[in-house]
Order: sequence, then structure tokens, then C-alpha cells
Amino acid sequence: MSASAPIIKIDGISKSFGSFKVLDGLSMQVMPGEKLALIGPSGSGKTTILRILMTLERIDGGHIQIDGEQLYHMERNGQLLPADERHLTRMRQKIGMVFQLFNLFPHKCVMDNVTLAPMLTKGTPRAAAEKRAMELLEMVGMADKAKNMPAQLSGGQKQRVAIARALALSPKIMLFDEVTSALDPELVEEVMNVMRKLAAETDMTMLLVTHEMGFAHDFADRVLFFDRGKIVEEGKPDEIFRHPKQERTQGFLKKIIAAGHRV
Amino acid sequence: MSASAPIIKIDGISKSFGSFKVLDGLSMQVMPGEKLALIGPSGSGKTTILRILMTLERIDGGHIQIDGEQLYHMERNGQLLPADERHLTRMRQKIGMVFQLFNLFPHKCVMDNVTLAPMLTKGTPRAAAEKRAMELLEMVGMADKAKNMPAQLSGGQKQRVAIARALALSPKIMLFDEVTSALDPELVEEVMNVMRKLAAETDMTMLLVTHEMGFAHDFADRVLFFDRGKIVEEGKPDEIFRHPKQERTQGFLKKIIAAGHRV
Amino acid sequence: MTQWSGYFGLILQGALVTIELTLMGSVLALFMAFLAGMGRLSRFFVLRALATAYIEFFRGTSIFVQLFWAYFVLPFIGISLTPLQAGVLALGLNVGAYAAEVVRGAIQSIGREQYEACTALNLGRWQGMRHVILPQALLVMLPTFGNNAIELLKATAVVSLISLTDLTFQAQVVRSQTGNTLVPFATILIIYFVLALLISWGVRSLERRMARGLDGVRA
Amino acid sequence: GSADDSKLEQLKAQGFARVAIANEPPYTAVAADGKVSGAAPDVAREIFKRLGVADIVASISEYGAMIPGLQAGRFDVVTAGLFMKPERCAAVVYSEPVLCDAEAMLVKKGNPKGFKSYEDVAKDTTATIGAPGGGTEEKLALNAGVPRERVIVVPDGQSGVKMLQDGRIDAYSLPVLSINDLVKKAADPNLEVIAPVQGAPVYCDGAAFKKGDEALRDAFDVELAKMKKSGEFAKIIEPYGFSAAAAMSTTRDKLCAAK
Amino acid sequence: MEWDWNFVWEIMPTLIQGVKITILATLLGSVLAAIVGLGIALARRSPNRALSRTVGFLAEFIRGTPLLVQLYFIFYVLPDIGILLPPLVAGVIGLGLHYGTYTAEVYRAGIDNVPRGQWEAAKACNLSARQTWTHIIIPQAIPPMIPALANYFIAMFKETPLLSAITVLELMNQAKSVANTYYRYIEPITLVGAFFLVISLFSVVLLRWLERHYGKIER
Ligand SMILES: Nc1ncnc2c1ncn2[C@@H]1O[C@H](COP(=O)(O)OP(=O)(O)OP(=O)(O)O)[C@@H](O)[C@H]1O
Ligand SMILES: Nc1ncnc2c1ncn2[C@@H]1O[C@H](COP(=O)(O)OP(=O)(O)OP(=O)(O)O)[C@@H](O)[C@H]1O
Ligand SMILES: [Mg+2]
Ligand SMILES: [Mg+2]
Repeated sequence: MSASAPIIKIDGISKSFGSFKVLDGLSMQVMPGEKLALIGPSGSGKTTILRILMTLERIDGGHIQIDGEQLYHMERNGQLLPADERHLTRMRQKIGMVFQLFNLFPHKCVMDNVTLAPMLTKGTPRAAAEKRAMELLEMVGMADKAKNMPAQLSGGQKQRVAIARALALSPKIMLFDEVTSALDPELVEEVMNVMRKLAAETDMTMLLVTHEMGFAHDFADRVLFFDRGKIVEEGKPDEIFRHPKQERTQGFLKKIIAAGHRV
Repeated sequence: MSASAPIIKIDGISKSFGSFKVLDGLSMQVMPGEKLALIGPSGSGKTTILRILMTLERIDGGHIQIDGEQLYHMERNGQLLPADERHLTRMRQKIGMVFQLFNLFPHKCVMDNVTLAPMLTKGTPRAAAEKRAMELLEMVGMADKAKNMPAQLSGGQKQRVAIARALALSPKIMLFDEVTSALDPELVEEVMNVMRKLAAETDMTMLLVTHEMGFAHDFADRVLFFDRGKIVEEGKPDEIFRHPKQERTQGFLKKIIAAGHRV
Repeated sequence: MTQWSGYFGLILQGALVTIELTLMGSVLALFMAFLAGMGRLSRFFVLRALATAYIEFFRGTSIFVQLFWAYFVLPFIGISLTPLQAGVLALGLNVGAYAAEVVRGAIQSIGREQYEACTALNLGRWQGMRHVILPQALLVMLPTFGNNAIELLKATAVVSLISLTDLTFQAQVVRSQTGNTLVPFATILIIYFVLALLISWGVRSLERRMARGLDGVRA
Repeated sequence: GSADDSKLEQLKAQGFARVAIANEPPYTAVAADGKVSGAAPDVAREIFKRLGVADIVASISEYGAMIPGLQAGRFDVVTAGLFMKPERCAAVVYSEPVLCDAEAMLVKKGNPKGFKSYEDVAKDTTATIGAPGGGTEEKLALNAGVPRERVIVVPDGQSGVKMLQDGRIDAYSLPVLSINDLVKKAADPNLEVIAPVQGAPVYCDGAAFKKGDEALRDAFDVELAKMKKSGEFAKIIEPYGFSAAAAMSTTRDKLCAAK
Repeated sequence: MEWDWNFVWEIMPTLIQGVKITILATLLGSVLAAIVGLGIALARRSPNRALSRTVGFLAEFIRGTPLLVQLYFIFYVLPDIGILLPPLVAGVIGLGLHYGTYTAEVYRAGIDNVPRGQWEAAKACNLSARQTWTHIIIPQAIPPMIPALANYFIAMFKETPLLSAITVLELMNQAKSVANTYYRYIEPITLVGAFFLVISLFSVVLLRWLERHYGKIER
């Protein structure tokens, strides 16, 4: 595949909850290896986009291509049919997600949290899965807690395990939804450090939703500002944070800064 | 009472939960009208101090004087006896508290939340209580929601009602425990604005626990930095935030700044 | 007075029948509980409808009616059960209907985020259920299962009405032989209570064993 | 054997016959060791032995549940003092008479309400009478005009005595020998037996079989007749207080035709 | 033996007599259970250790043993110590005591489920203990109790056939008496089942309504 082909191609998708239209004909593209930050006010649909990419929500209309293949549709004899569970399962291999509240499996130790999916979905033998898990846990600085249960970890440690767990399936695309916002202020930094390292070291494509403007600035190649399900403004971090063009963006950043956040 | 007499005088108090000693011989004083910010790492005992002042926890040893009177003890014939419920009730009139999770009464409308305590504890007639409540709700910008139920309000609105409710008893001392930390980032500002106004307009004594350093800076006359139940450093906001003397304080502030908070 | 030891033997025989009924009824109830409880959460309408009909029917009609039905009416459609079979069937199906709601509630009590984590890790529906949801739900179910088992134990007393020689029935026999009411009834009340204590003790220790390492999760 | 004999063959093969009893001494009783005795099962056990069926297995049942249970195939035969009456003869097939008894009433010492018949109970509008549910006495009381709500269905004899002692009922009615047995056990001087109840017929029971099992019943009758003749019948039932002569002086056909 | 509609119509009035008694016993039993439960819940919260322990043990005992045996006890053993109760009264007392131990748990849970923050806010508002109970805790504790209580009253309704064992002429007893008279079990027992099912389905609807209206307090 040529480097210039987008790995994510969103084409006029729409999504409603009941009568409330969250996304209405949204289109956007992400290049392989790009690190993208999605910012914007509460309720603007940032989480919804990630959840749609992870197939946690269905779309009402439009198309999504991941890595050249339709996500919600299957091509059969030149026709586009709604995807069945098998197609979705195959597509999900390309995508991993880390949640705001970690969502670790509380009844499994750290190691088992990381090895469960590779062993079940890829049939990786236990020994190989544990070797790889150990590497990942080392990367996020959690190797010494491999035998701990999630309940024995701090929030920051839980989130680092959740990152390792998502990486264990070696997805091409990683989605991060406000991964630091449930953490005590003092624990935020350790998670951000892991993610900065990750961004620098891998050529994975990453989408990050955050309210931490400073972090978005450091992390992203490109920033998208959302409002009411639309991309209001996009550009390099410096452009967006220092010289926002749109009034809505300016207002949003002013409010956030006034609330005590650094940009 | 002379202006130089402290309104709160904490004298060698200690407090344990089970075998865990949270406070061990803590002493501090607060002058009438002072606006005090308590900052420090998680678990350092900030909340515990406020809860002890509100008589939500008992102390294991030491003394507290409020406005010249013993809080947990009664003087009878020159002897200090443990306070009975009547004494505590009288002392609590001097103190109000706003909680992190608002703790509004969910079965009562906004107006009733504010008027309940004055009517029950002071016997204020309904008309007078409602008139005063309206003034307070106007001050916090919630007058138009007087008939709403708490469930119909956003977090920021709930917290503003909670502030009005605490003010309705006209306490001499107000305690605020992380009143913005449960709010969406965009709603934080509206509550902070109310509190800035309050701090500027009244000569009430106020104790504020917060993780928002910028807000602590604007709000307080004096900042106390706590660690493991001890006051590690105190001083004017500029001193503490710009030129902390103690290593522990420096480390804490560095972490908080790195996590993306403005100081 | 020597007679009393014989009568006590009679009551012990009854206790054995009661224990047997409770055990076999519990096994059937447990089986039905998972079958119907998970059936109610199925994607397929027919399974959901069947499970709902079973649950509402057996919770809606009284256990007595079910017992009399199993004993006196089923033979007419060609199913002739021994009293023990009829008792186990009625008790198991009845308590199973209540326990099915426990299974359903426990599975639903596992937060949506756990299901979403399964999807994000690309686990199949059954894989997620088997490795992630059920192990957590089981711990939620256990205490209520304990209560259900005690309810089942108590319900075995009504099988005496279809002349199964359980504890209560034997107490009646002893009473009619001796003319003494207080002794047999007081004796079986104590036996029932001890059995109930045994059940709740067993369930609690099982719960403790399963909760080990999960500290803080259910708080 | 013809198809009709198949039931007996089946019982022989399984080695026992299932009988319904009521635990109402002296008709039927369960001893402290759980062994079934009483006049009716003892006779049945002996006859089945002669027919080549080694033993009987008893289950205790309410009177009302016996005929439905027989029809539902729960038992092979009822040997419980289930008296022959035309409507019962229509529902089951009876053997020749086995145990005969008149009806009695148990009342408080001195018979304070002066009962002599079921009609007396009907006339006293405050009187209540206890009887086993579905039993002969319940029907006799109802037929005598005692309204439903004054005929208390009592689950067993011991409960009946207790309810009478406690003043919950004014009379408790059972066959004479049953009442005598209860009174002996209760050993309460404040009770009095009225026997026989005036106007109530003497009833006889027989072993009751399911309709369709006439062949088995006929085989049973043959052995019963032999035992009556040889005097073994009297040897079994008379220790319980029953009269063999009474049973031999009447027939099934007479009893089933009686009004 | 087949279903006979003529017979059904013939016995219907008798069965309806029984339904009336069944409903009466349930209503009276519910009132008693609500009161007994409150008593138990208060006693268990009492600072008097002896009282709370004794009541706690008794409640456990009653909850761990079959209602049927308790009814026998009340009806046949209590007269020995001079307490002679009419059948319906004995039945209502049995139901009320037995289910009182369940409603006590409902009261306890209702109070415990009021968040601690509400007690603390009440204190910060300087309300007295009495004011806190009457204005803050009880108004929040009661609504979620209503569906839970209703649930037990429906369960009690389905256990009323036990009263037939102590000669109360409720629905099940009427049905048995009909069955005994005509030697037919299919119709009366099936009708009893149908009665229970119909009333239960109605009460499920009622319960859902109660849950919708009282189940949750929005915070
Ligand atoms: N399951 C749902 N049912 C109904 N409405 C929903 C659901 N999920 C999201 N919404 C609504 O859709 C809108 C967009 O939600 P989304 O979570 O994507 O916003 P967001 O940009 O992530 O906001 P935040 O910064 O608060 O996380 C919101 O108004 C939200 O209330
Ligand atoms: N009810 C309690 N039982 C046991 N331990 C408690 C209790 N309340 C507080 N603690 C412990 O006391 C210590 C101090 O708690 P406190 O809530 O005062 O800290 P804090 O400074 O307010 O922290 P944070 O910034 O996280 O709110 C903590 O270690 C906490 O775990
Ligand atoms: Mg979001
Ligand atoms: Mg705190």
C-alpha cells in the first residue's frame, strides 16, 4: 500500500441517539502513522467517533474504510452488504482501544488481562503470549506487578496495564478516550509519559480524545477541533492552540484556560 | 472580640482510622475573615480536617476552639467535659460545609433545599426563609431554577445550589472540599466564579481544599501545604507557588504542573 | 419411652428425604436458572419468549399448584412420576424460575464497559461471556443462590402434602402415633434450621474462596 | 393368560404391589419402625403373597386423593378402609367386603350438645363437626344438612382429637374402631364416644382397584373367599377389633347398590 | 379422564369463595408483616445488645424454617399453653411473622441505601437526629421500599395454600374438598393454578408500575 493512502477514511457518516443527531455527514481521513488529537466541548461527539471506529456503536449512514477495507460493509459480488459478525471480527483485529475508566477485568491478574485476548482470539500459545505480555508490561513500567490483581493497583497503574492489554493484539490503529481524566492529578503524568514514549517509538496510527490541551499539543501531529459533531477547525497543534482561526475554537480555549488548564 | 483573636484554633489534634494515624498532633490557627487554601497530595488528610471541623468525625485527642469556644468539649464548673449533642448543635451553627458531590436532598426542590435548614433549625418563617433563599440563589445565579428538582440540574448548577444552601444558615466559617473536582471541565468555571465573588464580597472565614492550583492562588490569602497529616509549608500564594522552600512542596507542584495544570 | 428412639429414627429418615430433595432440586434449579436466565438475554426472540414464559409461569402459579399438577395431572398425559420425581421436578422448576432472574440480574449487573472491553479486544460473544462476564457474575449470584437454596429447603415441607415421607410428613406420622404434637414439631423445626445454617455457611465459604484476590471489586 | 392377566404378571415380575393407606389405626397404621400394619394392609399383604406377589409397598394418602391417585396409576390398589358406596363403585372396582364398621362421633364428656345423629349437628346452628376430607363421614354430614362451613376438614385423627379438646370443633366423626383407637391413645377422661351414630349405615370397605383391572380384582376375590372360609381371615382382622362375620354377611353387589 | 367444562362451571362458585378467603388472608398478612418487619428492623438497630441479638436470632430462625411447620406449631401446639386461635387468625399470624422477617430486611436495606452524604449534609445543615430522620432519611428510604415490599406480599399470596393445612377454607382447600367430593383433580387444581397465574400476572404489571414510580430517586 502506498504511504499516501489513508488508513482511516470516514465518508459522510451519521449517527443519532433517539431523535438526537450526534454526527451528521461527517467525513475525515487519517494517514498511516499519524497521531491525531480530537478536542472540543463536552457532548460534541468525540467519544462517539472513537466508539464507532471500535464498532461499539453502529452508524446510521455513510461509509468507513479501514486500511482499504469497508468496516461496516462487506463487498460481495460487487455489492455492498451490511457486515456480519465474522467480517467485524476480522476488521477489529486492526483496531485497539483504551478507555477512560480502564475497564480491566477485575477477576484476572495483570498478566492474564494482557494475555487473554491473544490466547483466545489468535490462538497464541500461553508461553508466547506471556513472553510478549512481559515485554509490553516492561514498556509501560508494570512488569513487577504482573501477578497483582487490578484492585491492588492505583488508577495510573491500571491505565498503563490497559494500554499494554490493547497493544497485545498489535493493532494498526489505537484509540484513546480521555485516558487520563479519571486519574488523580499526581498520577496523570506517568500515563502521559507512557503514551509519549509510545507515540515516539511506534508507527502505529493513534487517535486521542483529551481535555488536556498541553498533552494534546505534545502528542499530536494534527489536531481536530469538534463542535456539535462537526470538524470546526483542524491543523498543526501550534496553529490550533496559538492562532485559532474560528471564533468557536477561540472561545473554547479561553474557557479551558480560565478553568486552570495549561495550553 | 478583638480582630487579632483566631476564629479557629486547632491544638494538637490527632485522628486515626483503625490503626492508620491520619493526623498526629496537628496545630493551626485561622483568623476571622481569612481565606485559606489547603493543598497537598492525595491522602494527606485535608478532607479529614474539614470533616473534623464540621463534626462529621470525632477527634481522638487535642482541642479545637471555634470563635473562642471549645468545639468538642464543654466547660462545666471549670472542667472540660466531652461535648454533648446540644453543645455540638449550638457550635455547628457557626460552620457550613460544601461537599465534593454536592449532597443536595434529591427529594426536595432547589428552593426547599435552601430553606429547609433555616426553617427547621432557626424557626425562620417560610416567607422570610424564601426571601433570603431567593437572594442567595440570585447571588449564585440560580434564581430561575428555584422550582427545579436537583436531578434536573447540571453538576455546576447543583454545586451552586449547595453553596447557597450552606450560606442560608449564615455561618461564620465556610468549608469547601474539592467543590469543583466532580464537575465537567467546562462547568468548573461557573462555580469558581461564584466562589471568587463570595470571597471578595463577604468577610466570612473560608477554608478551601482543592487540586486546582490556579484557583487556590486566586482565592486564598494564605496557603497551607499538607503532607501525611502535617503542615509542611505555609505562606502567601505567591510564595508557595512561585518560590516553594520545601523539597516536598516543589516536587508536588512540579508533578501537578507536568500533568497539565496551570499554577 | 423406648419408643421415642424408634420415632426419632423415623424423623431422621425424613431428614434424609428432605436433604435428598433439597440437593436434587437445587441441581435442577441451578440448571434451569442458567438455561432460562441466559435465554432471557439471548439475541433470539424465540429463546427469549420461551425463557420468559417459563419464568413467569413458574413464578406466577403457586408451588402447591405445581406440585399437585406434577403429581395428579401429569399422569393423564402419560407422564407418571414417583412422588420423589414429582417433588424434585416441581421444586426445581419453581426455584429455578426465581434463580433465573438472579442469573439475569447478575449478568446485567456487570457493567456495559466490561462488554465493550471484550469487543475492543475482539473476543467473541461466547468467549466474552465465558471468560469475562460469567466469572464476575457468579460472585454476584452466589449470596442470592444461597437464599434460594434455603427457600427450596423450606419448600420441601409441602411435598408432605403429596405423601412424600420427608421431615414434616414423618413428624405428622410420629404425632399421630404418639399423640404428642410439641416434640415432633419442635424437633423438625430445629433440624430445618440447622440445615438452613449449613447451607448459608457453605455458600458463604464458597463466596469467600471465589472472592479471594478480587478485594475491593464489589465494594 | 389373556391380556387381562397382564397386570398380575407385571406385579409378580416387579415383586411388589403399590397400595394406598391412610394411617388411621386400626384400619391402617405405620409403626415406630416405619413398618406398615393395620387390618386392611395385613389382609392385602397375605392375599398378594398367595397370588405370588412377594410384598406390598405403601404410601400414605389423603382419602380424597386415593381414587384420583388410583386412576392416575400412582397405586395398584387402595387398602385403607375406603368404604363402598355407589358413586365410588362407579369410579373403581372393589373386591368383596373386607372390613365393616359403623360410624361414631367423639364429643366432650357428657355430650353437652346431645348429639345422636348427623341431623342433630345440622339442627344446632352453632355446632361444627370435624371429619377427614373426602371421607364417608364428611359426605354423611353434608347429606344430613350440615352446611359446608360447619364441616371442618381435619387432616388427620390426632388433629381431630386436638381440635375437639381445644374446643375448635364440637364433634369429630370417624368409624367406631378408629375413634376407639384414638381415644385409647389420647387417654383423656374428658372425651366421650357416641357409637354407633343413629341413622348412619354400617359400611364395609374392600380393596379398590383401577377400572380395567377387573382380572386382578377377580384373582384377589378368589383368594379372599378362600381365606374367609378357612378362618385365616378372621385370625388377621379380629385382633384389630373387626368382625369377620359382619364382612361375610354381606356382598359387594348389595353394598354398591345401597342408596 | 378429560377436561369437563360443565364441571368447571359447577365448581366455580365454590372456588370463588376460596379466592375471597385467600385474598383476605393475604391482605391481613401483609399488614401484619409490614408492622412486624418494622418492629424487627427497629429492634435490630437498637443499642440494647441483648434485644437486638435475641430478635436477630429469632428472625433468622423463623426465616430458616418452613412456614408450614410454623403454622402447625401455632395451630396445634400453642393451645397447650392456653393460646387458642381461630384458623384464619392463626394463619394470618403465621404469614405475618414469617414475612415480617423478610420485610425487616427491606426496611434495613431502604435505610442503608440512603447515601452517607445525605446524613452528612443533614449534619452540616445542623438538623437534629429527629429532623434528619423525618425530613431527609425516611422520605428517601420509603419509595424504593414500596416495590420490594409489594414483591414479598405477592410471594405471600402464593403461599396462602399452606393455610389449608390448618383447616382454613382458602382457595386450595376448597379445591381439594371439591376434588375429594367428585374424585376429580384435573379441573380444580388447574383452576387454582389459573387463578394464581392471573392474579400474579396482574401483580407483575402492578409491580412494574410501582418500580417505575417509586423504584428510584433521581439524584
Ligand atoms: N448511548 C447514548 N444514548 C444517548 N445519547 C448519547 C449516547 N452516547 C452519547 N450520547 C450523546 O451524544 C452526544 C455526543 O456524545 P460524546 O460522548 O460523543 O461526546 P464527547 O465529545 O465525547 O463529550 P465528552 O467530552 O463529555 O466526553 C452527547 O450529547 C451525548 O449526550
Ligand atoms: N472513613 C475512613 N476509614 C478509613 N480510612 C480513612 C477514612 N477516611 C479517610 N481515610 C484515610 O485517611 C487518609 C487521609 O484521608 P483524606 O480524605 O483526609 O485525604 P485528602 O488529603 O483529602 O486526600 P484527597 O486529596 O485524595 O481527597 C487517607 O489515607 C484515607 O485513606
Ligand atoms: Mg467523551
Ligand atoms: Mg479529600
